Amino acid sequence: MLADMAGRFVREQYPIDTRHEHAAAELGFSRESWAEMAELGLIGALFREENGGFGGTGFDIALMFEEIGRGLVVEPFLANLLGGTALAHGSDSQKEIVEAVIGGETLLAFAHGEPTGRYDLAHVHTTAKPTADGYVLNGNKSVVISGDSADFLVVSALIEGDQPNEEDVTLFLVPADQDGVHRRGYPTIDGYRAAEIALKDVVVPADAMIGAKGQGLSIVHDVVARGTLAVCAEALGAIDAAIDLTLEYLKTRKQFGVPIGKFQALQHRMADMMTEREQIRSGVINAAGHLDATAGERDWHISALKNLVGRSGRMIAEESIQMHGGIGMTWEYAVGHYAKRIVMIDHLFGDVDYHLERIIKLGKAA
Amino acid sequence: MLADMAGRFVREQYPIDTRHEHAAAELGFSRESWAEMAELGLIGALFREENGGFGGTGFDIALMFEEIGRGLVVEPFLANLLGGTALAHGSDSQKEIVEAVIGGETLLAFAHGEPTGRYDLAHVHTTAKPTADGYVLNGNKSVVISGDSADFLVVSALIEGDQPNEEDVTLFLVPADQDGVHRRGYPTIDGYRAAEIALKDVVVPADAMIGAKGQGLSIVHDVVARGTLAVCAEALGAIDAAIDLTLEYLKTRKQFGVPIGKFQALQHRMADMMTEREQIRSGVINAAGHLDATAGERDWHISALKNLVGRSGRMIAEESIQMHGGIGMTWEYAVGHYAKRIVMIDHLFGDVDYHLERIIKLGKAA
Amino acid sequence: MDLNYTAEELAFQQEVRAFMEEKLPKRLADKVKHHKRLTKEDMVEWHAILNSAGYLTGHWPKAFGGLEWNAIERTIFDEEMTAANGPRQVPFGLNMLAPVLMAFGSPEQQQYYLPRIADGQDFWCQGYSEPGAGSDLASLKMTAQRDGDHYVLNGQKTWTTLGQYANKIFCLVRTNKEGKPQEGISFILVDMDTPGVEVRPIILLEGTHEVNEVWFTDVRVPVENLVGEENKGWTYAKYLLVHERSGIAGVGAAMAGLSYLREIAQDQQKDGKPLLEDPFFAARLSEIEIDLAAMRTTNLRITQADNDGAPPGPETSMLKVKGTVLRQSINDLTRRALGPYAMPFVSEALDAGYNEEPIGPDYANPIAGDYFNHRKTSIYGGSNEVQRNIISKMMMGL
Amino acid sequence: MDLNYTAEELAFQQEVRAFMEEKLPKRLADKVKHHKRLTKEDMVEWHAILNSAGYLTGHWPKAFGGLEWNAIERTIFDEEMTAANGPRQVPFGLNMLAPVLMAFGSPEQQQYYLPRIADGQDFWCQGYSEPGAGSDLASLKMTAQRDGDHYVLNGQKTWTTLGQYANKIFCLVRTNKEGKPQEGISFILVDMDTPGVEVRPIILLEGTHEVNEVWFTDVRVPVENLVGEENKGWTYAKYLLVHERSGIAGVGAAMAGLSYLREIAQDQQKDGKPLLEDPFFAARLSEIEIDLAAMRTTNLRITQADNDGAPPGPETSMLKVKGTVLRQSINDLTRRALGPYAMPFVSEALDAGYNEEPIGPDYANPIAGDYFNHRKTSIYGGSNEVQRNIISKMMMGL
Repeated sequence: MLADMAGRFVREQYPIDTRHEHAAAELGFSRESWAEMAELGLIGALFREENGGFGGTGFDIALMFEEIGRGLVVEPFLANLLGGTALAHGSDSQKEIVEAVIGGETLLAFAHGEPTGRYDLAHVHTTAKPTADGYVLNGNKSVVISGDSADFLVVSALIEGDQPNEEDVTLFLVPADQDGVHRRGYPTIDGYRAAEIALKDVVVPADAMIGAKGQGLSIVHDVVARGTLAVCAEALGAIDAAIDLTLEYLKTRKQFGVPIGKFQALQHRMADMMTEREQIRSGVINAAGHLDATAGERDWHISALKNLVGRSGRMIAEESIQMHGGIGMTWEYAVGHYAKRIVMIDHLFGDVDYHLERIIKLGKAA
Repeated sequence: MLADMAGRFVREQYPIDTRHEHAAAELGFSRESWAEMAELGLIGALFREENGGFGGTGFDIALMFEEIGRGLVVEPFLANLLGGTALAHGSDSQKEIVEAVIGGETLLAFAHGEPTGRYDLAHVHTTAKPTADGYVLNGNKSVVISGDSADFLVVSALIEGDQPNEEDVTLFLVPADQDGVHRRGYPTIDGYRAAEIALKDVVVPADAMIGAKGQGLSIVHDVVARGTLAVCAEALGAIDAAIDLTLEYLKTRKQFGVPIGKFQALQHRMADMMTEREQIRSGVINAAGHLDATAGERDWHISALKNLVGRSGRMIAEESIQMHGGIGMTWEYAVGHYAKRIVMIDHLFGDVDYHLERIIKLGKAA
Repeated sequence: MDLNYTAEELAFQQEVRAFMEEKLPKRLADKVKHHKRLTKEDMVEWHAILNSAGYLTGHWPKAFGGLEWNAIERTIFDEEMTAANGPRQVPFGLNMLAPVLMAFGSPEQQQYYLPRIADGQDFWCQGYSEPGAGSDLASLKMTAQRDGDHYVLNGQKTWTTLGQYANKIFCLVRTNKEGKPQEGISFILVDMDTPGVEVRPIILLEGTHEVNEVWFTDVRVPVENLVGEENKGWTYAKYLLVHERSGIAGVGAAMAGLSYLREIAQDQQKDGKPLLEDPFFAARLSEIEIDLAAMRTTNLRITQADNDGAPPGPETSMLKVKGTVLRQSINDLTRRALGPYAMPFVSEALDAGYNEEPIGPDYANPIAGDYFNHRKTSIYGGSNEVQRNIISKMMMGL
Repeated sequence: MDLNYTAEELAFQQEVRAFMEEKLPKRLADKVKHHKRLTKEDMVEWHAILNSAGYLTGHWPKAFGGLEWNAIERTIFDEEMTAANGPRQVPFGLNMLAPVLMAFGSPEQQQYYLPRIADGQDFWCQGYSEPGAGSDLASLKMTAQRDGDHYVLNGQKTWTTLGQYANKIFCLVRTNKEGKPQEGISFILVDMDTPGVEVRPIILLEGTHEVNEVWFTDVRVPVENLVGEENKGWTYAKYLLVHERSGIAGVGAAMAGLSYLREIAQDQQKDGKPLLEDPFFAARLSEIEIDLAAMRTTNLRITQADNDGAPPGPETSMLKVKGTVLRQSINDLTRRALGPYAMPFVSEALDAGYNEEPIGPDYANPIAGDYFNHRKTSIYGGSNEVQRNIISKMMMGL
């Protein structure tokens, strides 16, 4: 239902030019549009009722992000899904923030990755030094999606002590305007926003902790599983759009007097693209259906999907441009923007090789 | 010159039916044909003058084996190249055997691989126990090419002692009818012959040793480099033949009233096949040109070639069958036999992955 | 978007699983798992076992003695049977001729032939392809000329799978040379014992005898053997091709093949460790697993749509292409897993009663042959090229 | 089959290498290596440096002031220059127009234009493609109508690379609408300052301005600017396309790109070790290296054949396809090497004078954009589809 509404919103009120306008604005998106989406309940679709939402299952997330992908929506759904999912593991007052997120008033970002960590989720060098009534955070967070516009940051840090290890990773909620938080926002190649964030002696109270001490990594895995499903579904939406544009182009563009869609070499490649799209759709269904299964099953299906999207998504993105020829290379025509999003999703939450390695470690399919 | 002669011999006197007859004979090849080839100097083309031959460079070997591949020649060129190359490192009386090989009178086989060794050249579990005036050999040799028809075997063994290691690998020349040599010959899927060989208390004199004690592995590397170049050139010849047959088929076979070669999807795949063939040809040239370079350079180019043949050769073999449709699946039509040879060459001297790993270990191209 | 099985479906799955455990003879399962050759007797035996539980004709309508399985039940059955290494049913009578007879055959034909398919009295083969015709059925040349109460058949069929075992063959024949080429085709049933029918083996590239040429010289067939109307055979042929789509993805076979490959790769050693632990090998295997997990769902989605009554679309062609590519990649990786032992090939060792020591590991002998043999899967039943034509044309509307 | 360089060729290689070490400004090499944007001034500066040694026109005949390099010398020069991260020459005047003028231009045209190309007075661009025409040049629509001593040009060109910097453009125009479409085409030289010429930027998908539309409205061009004969332009255009084949494989660029990728992968860390040591990454890199080593030889073989006077064949198309696929795979792997830092993209940072701290590693910013930008290479200059058509048609004779 909400996904249908999202679909209509995208089709009717979010043409590609509007999208580019939003992306080019100072914030990198439109506050008005975000408020409207909140009003329609689209943000709430990402969260469970217990957190003030109206959805939150794997299928809710997948369907919503398919539409987001179809519209190349730049409003910060992903960052708020990540941040909100983390806060749902927190205290009652932290959960209240999720409600404000759902209402569109408050913006979150998930500040977990660090400069040399690549895709390793356990790589946390940011430290949290215990004080009498809280912690002092120090460290650097990299490529924080929508980090420049967030009101609050969910920050992972290692609580200092004797030989701190993965089991000391803990999450903290940090107001983005807090003293010592230095943000440098920038655009991404595909039209979104991210930020480098330096934390220098950032003082937070004890109740800034999300969940329990040392629970950080397990929350991160939950957050990232949802985020990965979301961006894969987003890729599927973008793939649908890219294939639709390409099909239309093949039917209308003529060369030597016939539509180029009559050329069998293109037909056969198109057939493979469409087949792979169905495979990705199946992967999204599998991952969505296992989002609340055991961690092992969930991660197998999530990694299988991400690998598939990385492999076949790239093929579809590249082929969509290639079949368009020169026009596909231009900013003015939409297909290139879809292609950029599809390919850059490979750089979120681990690329093809990262997930293939993870599949190997997890062993055979559940 | 000799390669031209070989080419003419194959074209004029070695049609595919003759080849099948030879393969189906008890020996797995024709003694008469082998004698004729020796007479023409074709065996001598594989060896240097100092060993009684008339060639022996990388290019000599490559050109000869291209023709062997084009004719799917089942006579034991490969086994005798391997055995003869090993003996060329040996004593004068052993080198005399090379001359008998060149004359077509004596047959050799290279008995190096062992049952669980896969492609690891250093995997030698066969033992040589020193006695007063020689050695006693014990062990099992697997998939010895042309091992059932050979008069002499070149056998690798580990000389027994304190913690024997790779540096104790040594080669021995063993008459195939020696007491304790048990051979079980069999056909291979692509129409050639090989044997499992068990050595049980095989007594050999001290002068059966080829080269010096502990020199075994370095000789093996020379032998295998030549053998690998040879089978890759053979694959190139078979690829030429398979592509020629496929081109001819595309031109003559009609569907819905037009030659199927008019279908663009097939044209484009054919274009890729022909491009990859040129790449393989270049790889053969590179490897042939570096056969006598430093071991590092030689092995880089040999492994690059073998990986390329494994990857692209398989693609060409499979596509050749596919484009022929049903007829390509039949014994009666030649293309399937070429395809079998091309693909099975992946199982000789290390497959695609073995050589990719080796390239990684060797570092970047010289 | 719920793809979980219902309680009834899960119960059926358990029932089939239990049946396979109890009734599938180990001797047959071993042959299938180890890619040994099945004899005609093996096939007949397995059909009889399946028939004893009604499973053989489970997908037939109740009116014809079936259990009226829907597409999901049929998928469950196929997956369970294949995963247990049960031999695949011989499809020619059961899944190809039977639906045509049910839809277009006379009551007499239905009453006579259908029970004989179920109880194994008849072993059918298929007379569709002709030399030089390939995917282009409309160009077929074999003729049937009316002569009193008989048709007189002349011509040649080819690629007739298991024709050497069959006692019956259904044929497409030309009864009219005028008009559009597809308008003069008829569908006719032929007893292989009729004088003038000759079966000649075609040996496949790896040495197997599976397919045949069937030659017809003045073969007299009673007119009652015509199915439906004269010159309407093209319609029946298309019906057959579209109707026989269950199991086209080969999910069960792929799962069984992959699990066998895992066993082999666990046994094979590379540098002192199981090959399965080699990163490159594991990567290739895992990519196949990922694709297969997705294809299993793609297959269920399409099957579900079929169950819901949607007309067959280009999705079936997608399953054919992806399914063959996947199974061929399993065959390919299995071949590679063997290392040098992929080369030895002792044909006799594939037959029952061969007792000599295997060359190398006992699973090695048939593997390379299988790899070559299964290149056929992307060629027959409408080549992957034809399938890609269908996909793009139906979806692009060009 | 000897592919080793001769002593003379090796000496020439050394000479070029020394030149690059001495004369290539570090500032320019750094820009090229780090994929920064080159300004018009950068290009002009580099042309002047090359021209000072005669290298700019090294491949021109001596009669026109060149060094008459053969194909091998030219290949050596290209490889050395590209490997040293020298900017590629701007080809439009140098390698495209110049050969046409030498073959078909009047003595006056040769004497006037060729020196101006060499010394940088003219910056040429190309007016070939039109909207909707793509690879199908014969369908071009831009017209040139004779009016006394002038032609009056009307129409539009597109994909005009570096048109924003050029002061001259050579155009294919239609001078006759009768007869076969390719028979009414002429080849004409236009001053971009002429009233009625308007250049409009086309922004590429990753935000770069490289190509343009050029609009012509009643542009009056003196008749002396016609090259060769009226209505013979198709012949000259084909000559140009066939003639400009040197360097089509892009071996030098691929080698430079691969070596830069190695540097990056050595710097990038994965689980505490250089990414270069990761087996999957190393495997992808090594496959590219293997293909490139083979392609380098393929290129030399074809160049050698060219040197030996063999007519250009489908091999050139093979080089184009394989070359673009390889270079694109290097772009792709470089993008992957960066991990999350492939995403940030600060366009201003590609221009000279940008002094802020880089986001992430200093090499990261242009990489993803380059990957997308270089998708063009399989599209322009005859798309890879057109090249595959050529290969198969010429080799199959169909």
